[in-house]
Amino acid sequence: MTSSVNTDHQPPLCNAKPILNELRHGLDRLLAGGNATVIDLQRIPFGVDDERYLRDALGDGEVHATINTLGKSTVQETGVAGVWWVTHYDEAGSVLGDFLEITTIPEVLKSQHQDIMRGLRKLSASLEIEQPTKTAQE
Amino acid sequence: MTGVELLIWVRGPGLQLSLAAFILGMTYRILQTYFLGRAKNLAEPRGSPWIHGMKTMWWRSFFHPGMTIRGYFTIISGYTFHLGFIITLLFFDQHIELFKSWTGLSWPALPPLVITVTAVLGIAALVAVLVDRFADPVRYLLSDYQDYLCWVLTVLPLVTGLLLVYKIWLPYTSLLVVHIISFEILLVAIPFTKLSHVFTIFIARWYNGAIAGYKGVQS
Amino acid sequence: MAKPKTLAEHLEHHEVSRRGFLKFCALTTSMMALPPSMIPTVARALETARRPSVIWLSFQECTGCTESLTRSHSPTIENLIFNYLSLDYHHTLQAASGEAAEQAREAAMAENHGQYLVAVDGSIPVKDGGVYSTIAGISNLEMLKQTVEGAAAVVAIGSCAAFGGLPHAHPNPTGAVPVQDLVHDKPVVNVSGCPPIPVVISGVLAHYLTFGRIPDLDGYGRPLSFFGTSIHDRCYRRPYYNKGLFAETFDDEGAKNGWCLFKLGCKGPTTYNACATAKWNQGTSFPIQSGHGCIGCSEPHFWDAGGFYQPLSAGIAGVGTLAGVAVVAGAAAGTAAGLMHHAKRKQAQRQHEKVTVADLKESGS
Amino acid sequence: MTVSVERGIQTLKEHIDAPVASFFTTCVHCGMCADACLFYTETKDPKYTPIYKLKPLRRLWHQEYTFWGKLAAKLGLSKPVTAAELKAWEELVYDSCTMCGRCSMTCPVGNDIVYMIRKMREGMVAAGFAPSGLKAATERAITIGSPMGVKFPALKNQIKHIEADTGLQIPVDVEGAEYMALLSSMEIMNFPEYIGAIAKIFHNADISWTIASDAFEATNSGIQIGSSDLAAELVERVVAAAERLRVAFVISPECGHAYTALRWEGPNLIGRPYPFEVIHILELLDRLRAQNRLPVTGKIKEKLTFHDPCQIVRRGGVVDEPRRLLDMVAADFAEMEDHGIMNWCCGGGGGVSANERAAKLKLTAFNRKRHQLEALGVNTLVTACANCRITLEEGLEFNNMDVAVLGLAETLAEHLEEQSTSATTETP
Repeated sequence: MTSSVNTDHQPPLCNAKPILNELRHGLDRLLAGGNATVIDLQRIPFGVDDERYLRDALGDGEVHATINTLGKSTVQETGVAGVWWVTHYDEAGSVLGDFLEITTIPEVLKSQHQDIMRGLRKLSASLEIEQPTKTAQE
Repeated sequence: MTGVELLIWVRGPGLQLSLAAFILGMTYRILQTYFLGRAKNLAEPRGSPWIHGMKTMWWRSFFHPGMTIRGYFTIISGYTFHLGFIITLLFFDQHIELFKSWTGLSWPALPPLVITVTAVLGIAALVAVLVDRFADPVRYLLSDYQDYLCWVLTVLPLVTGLLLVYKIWLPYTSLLVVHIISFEILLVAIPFTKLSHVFTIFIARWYNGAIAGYKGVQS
Repeated sequence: MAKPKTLAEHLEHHEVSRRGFLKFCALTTSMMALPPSMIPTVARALETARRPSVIWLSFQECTGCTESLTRSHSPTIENLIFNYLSLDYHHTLQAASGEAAEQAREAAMAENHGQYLVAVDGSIPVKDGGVYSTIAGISNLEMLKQTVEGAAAVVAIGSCAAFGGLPHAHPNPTGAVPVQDLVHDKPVVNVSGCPPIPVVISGVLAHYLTFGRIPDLDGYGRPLSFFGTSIHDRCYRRPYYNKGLFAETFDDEGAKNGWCLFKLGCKGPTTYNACATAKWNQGTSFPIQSGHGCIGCSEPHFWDAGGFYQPLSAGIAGVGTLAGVAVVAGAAAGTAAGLMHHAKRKQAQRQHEKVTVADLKESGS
Repeated sequence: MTVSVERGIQTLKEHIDAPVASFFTTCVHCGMCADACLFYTETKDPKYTPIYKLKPLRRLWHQEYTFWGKLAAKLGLSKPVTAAELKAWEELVYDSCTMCGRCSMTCPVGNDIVYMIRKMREGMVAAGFAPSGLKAATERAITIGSPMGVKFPALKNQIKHIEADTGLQIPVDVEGAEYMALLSSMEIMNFPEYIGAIAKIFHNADISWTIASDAFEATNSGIQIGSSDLAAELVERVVAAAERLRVAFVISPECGHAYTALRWEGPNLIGRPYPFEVIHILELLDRLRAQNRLPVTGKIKEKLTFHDPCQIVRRGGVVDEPRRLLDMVAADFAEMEDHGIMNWCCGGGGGVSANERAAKLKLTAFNRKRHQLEALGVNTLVTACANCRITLEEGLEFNNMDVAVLGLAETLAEHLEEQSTSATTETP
C-alpha cells in the first residue's frame, strides 16, 4: 500500500498509484497490439483523496462524449491518450459504474450492429422501402 | 465450532476462565509457599532483612560483574527474550486495549514497527536459548520436559501475534483465535509450571536478600 | 402480450438499444463483482438467460432487508432485473393479500417446480413447534419446508436468514435458526449483513439469472465475490492501522484526521463484506468512511460478539467479579494447602529422631 | 534408631520451608549457577552445577509440598527418592560443595542454593550418606571435643610455649572476664602464633579476656556434616562455658565455619538467644582500631592481597573490617578481580578439607585461586581462616607457587607498637 505522501494531516492514498501503474502496463499491452484493458473503479477501495489524485494525474483529454441510454453515460479521453474514463449514471443522475478503459475507442461509443440494423429498418419504414433480411445479424 | 464462534469463546469465557485460573493458581501458589513457614531467626541481626530483601528483589534484575565467567551469551539472550516478550506484551496498542478493558488503566504504546522488532528479537533470542539448551551440557543436564513445554508456550504468542499483524498463513479471524488461545494457554500454564517465576521470582529474591541481609550482606 | 422468454428479448421489448445492453452488461458484471474482462461472457449469457421465478419468504425479520433492496441505488438496472425476474410472492411488496397471496405462492411453486428460487429474509423459530411466527396459520418452519421442496436454490438474505441474526442472539427465546440449519438438500446462498448491501442482493440474483447457478461460496456459504475480502483489507484507513495511529474517541484529533477506528471497536479485521467498495446510500459512503467502526453485521453471532465499541483485542465479558472470586478461592486453597504442608512439616519435626554419634558409625544403604 | 533413606526423607521434610519452596518454584534451569561454582569452572563437568546437586531435594519438595507433585507421586508418575540416588548424590552434596555461597549471589531468580545444600546435608546424615572423613571428624568433635582430637593438655602445652615466647600470661578460666576467646584446633596445632598474636594485642589494648579449658574449640563439625543435632551439642558447650565464666563477648577466631556456627546458626540450634554477644576477631580488632587501641608501626612493602574466607565475608558479613585492618600495615594492597562478597573459595571449606576422598577434586578447584593469584601477580596472601590457610598452602605447594600465606591477626601483632599507657583507654 502506498503511503509515502502521508503526513499527519494528509490522508494516505489507498490505491491511486497502483492504478496508475496498471494503466502504464495496459498502455504497453495496447501498443504491442494486445487487448484493451478495463478497470472497474467501483471494485477498488478508494480513500478520500484517491479519486482526486487519479484525476489530477491523468488530466483532461481531447474527447468528451455523452451517451443517453438507460440514463446518461459520459465517455471522456483523459490527458493520457488511450486512457478513457467511462462513467455510467442512472436516470436520477447517480453514478452506477465507473471504469477506466485502455483502448483506442471504447466499445460503448461505437454504433452497434443491431442498432444500425434497427436504424436502417426505421429509415426504410419512413421511406416505405422493403426491409433488409435478419440474416445479416451475427 | 466455526471460526467466529471460537473467536467469541476465546474473547469471552476463554479469557475469563484463563484469567481466573491464572489468578487462582498464582494466589494459591504464593500463599501455599508462604504458609509453609520458616523458623524465626534467633541470632542477633546485623542488617535489616526487609530492606536487603527489597534491594535484592530489584538489583538481581541487573547484571553485575562476577555473575558469569563463561561469556555473555546467557546474559544477552536472556535479557533479549525477556525484554522482547515484556515490551511486546505491554506496549503494543492492541494489548493495552486488553489491559484497559480489565483494569481501566492505559499507557502510551510503542509504534507497531518497534513492536515488530521487539517480537522478532524475542523470538530470535528464544530460538537461540533453545539451541543452547541442547548444545550446552549444563543446561542440557538440567532440562526436563517442562523446560521445552514452557519454551513452546512462550514462543507461540509471539509467533502467532506476528503472523496475525502481518496476516501470514491464515485468515485474520483464525489467527486471532489462535493468538488469543496461545495467550490463554500461557496464562493458565504460568502458575503451574516454572513460568510461575514471573511472580515467585520476587519472593525467592526477597528471601535470598533477607537471609543475606540479616547478616549484613547485600546479596 | 406474451412475456419475453430471454433477457435480450425483454430489453428489446423495453426498447433498450444494443449500446444500452452493453452498458447494462458492464454494470451487471460490476454488480456481480466480476472482473470487467468477464463483460463479453456476461453479455452472451444474458442474451439467452431464461426468466426465473422467485418466491420471497419473510420470517422473523424487521423488513430492513426489503427496505435495503427497494432503496437500492440503481433503480434502472435493478428494475430491469426485477422486472425480468418473476417475483411471484413477496408479502410486503405484492398487491395480493390473504388467501390470494398464498394461492399465488402455491401456483408459482406448481408452475415452476424444480426451477424457482426461494429468497428468505428473517430467521425461523423452531422452539415449541415453531409457534412463535406464523403466516396465514402456517408456521414459518412449515412454510419453508413446503416452499423449498421444489426449489432450485435458496438465497438467505440478511444476517437473520443467513446466521439467525437478532432473534438468534442470546438467550434466543424463540429457538431461532438460520435457513442453512433447516435446508440441507438444496444449495443455499447466504447474503449476510444487517441489512445486506442492496447491490449484493441484486448481484447474487443477477448471477443466478445470468449463469443459471449460484456463485462460488466461502466457508459460511456467502458469495466469495462479495465476501472474499475483509473490511480491514479494503479499508482506506489501513495505513493508519499499520502505523499505529488510532482515534481514541469520536471527537479527538485522531478521529478528525481520519485515523484507524480499531480502538473504538471497529470489527473490520474479522468482518467480510463489500462495504468498502459497494458503499451505501447511492455509493455515498460506508460506516468507516463516516467515522464509525464496522460493527461486523455480516458475521455470524455478531450480536453476541461483544460490544460495538469494545476493541477486538479486548475481552468480551467482564472479569472483575470472576477475578475477585479467583483471588478468594486461590487464597483459601493456597492458605489451606500451605497450612496443611506446614502441619506436615511440623509433624515431621515432632517425629524427629535425634542424630547421635552412633548414627555416624553406620552407613546408609 | 538407625540411619535409613526413610529417616533421611523424613528429615528433609522437616527442613523444606517457605524459602526452599519459593526457590524450587522459581528455578528456571538457566544453569547460570554453574559459572559461579569453582567445581564446575575448573572441571567443566555439568554434574557440578550447584542446582543439580539438589535434584533429589527438589523432587521431594515437589512430591510432598505441591499439588501436582503429590498427584504425580500418587499416580506413580514421579518416582520416590531412593537410597541409591542419595548415595550417588553424596559426592555432589559433600565433595563438590564448600558451601561458599557464590552461586546464591549470582542466581538471577534469587535462589539461595547454599541454604538448600545445608538442609540437604541434614537429610544425607540421617540417611547415612556422609563422607567417612567428615563422620570421623564429627565423632571426634563430640567425643573428644575437637575434630582433630586436640584435648586441653595439648592446648595447655602450647600456651606454655607462647607464654615463654611472649612473656605474657594467657588467662584460662577467668570468671568475669569480658571476652572469651575460642580457637580452632588447626590454630592450636598448626598456627599457635595466633594465640600469641591476640595475647599481645589484647594486652596492649588492656582487654580482659580468657580461654575456657572445657570449651576452647570453636570449630563445629556438626555444621559441616550438616547435622543440627550434633552442631547444637557443640554450641551448647561454648554457651555453657560462656555462661559459667559470665563473659560479655565470645570471640570467634580466624576460622570460617566457626563464625557461621556460633554467630548465625548457634542461637537457632540451641533454640534460644545468647546471653552474650558473639564477635569475630576481625570485628574486635577493627573496633580497637577505631578506638586507636591498635597502634601499629611500619608497613609491609611487598604487594599483597587478601583472600576472603567465604563464611566470614560473604556468608558472615565481615567484609570491610579486614580491609581497614590491612590498610594499617600494607603499603601495597591489591584486590583480586573477584573479591569481597564475590570472592572465590579456596576449595577446602564446608567440610571438603576433612573429606579425604575429595582431596584430588579440591586441588583441581584450587586452580581458580591459582589463576586469580597469577593474574594479580602477588607473593603475599593474607587471610583470616585457618582452614583457608591450610588449603591455600597445600594448593600453592602442589603448584610450586612461591606465595607466603599470613594470618591477619598475626600480621597485625607483628606490627604492633607497644603502648605503655594503654590502661587509660576505655574498654570497647
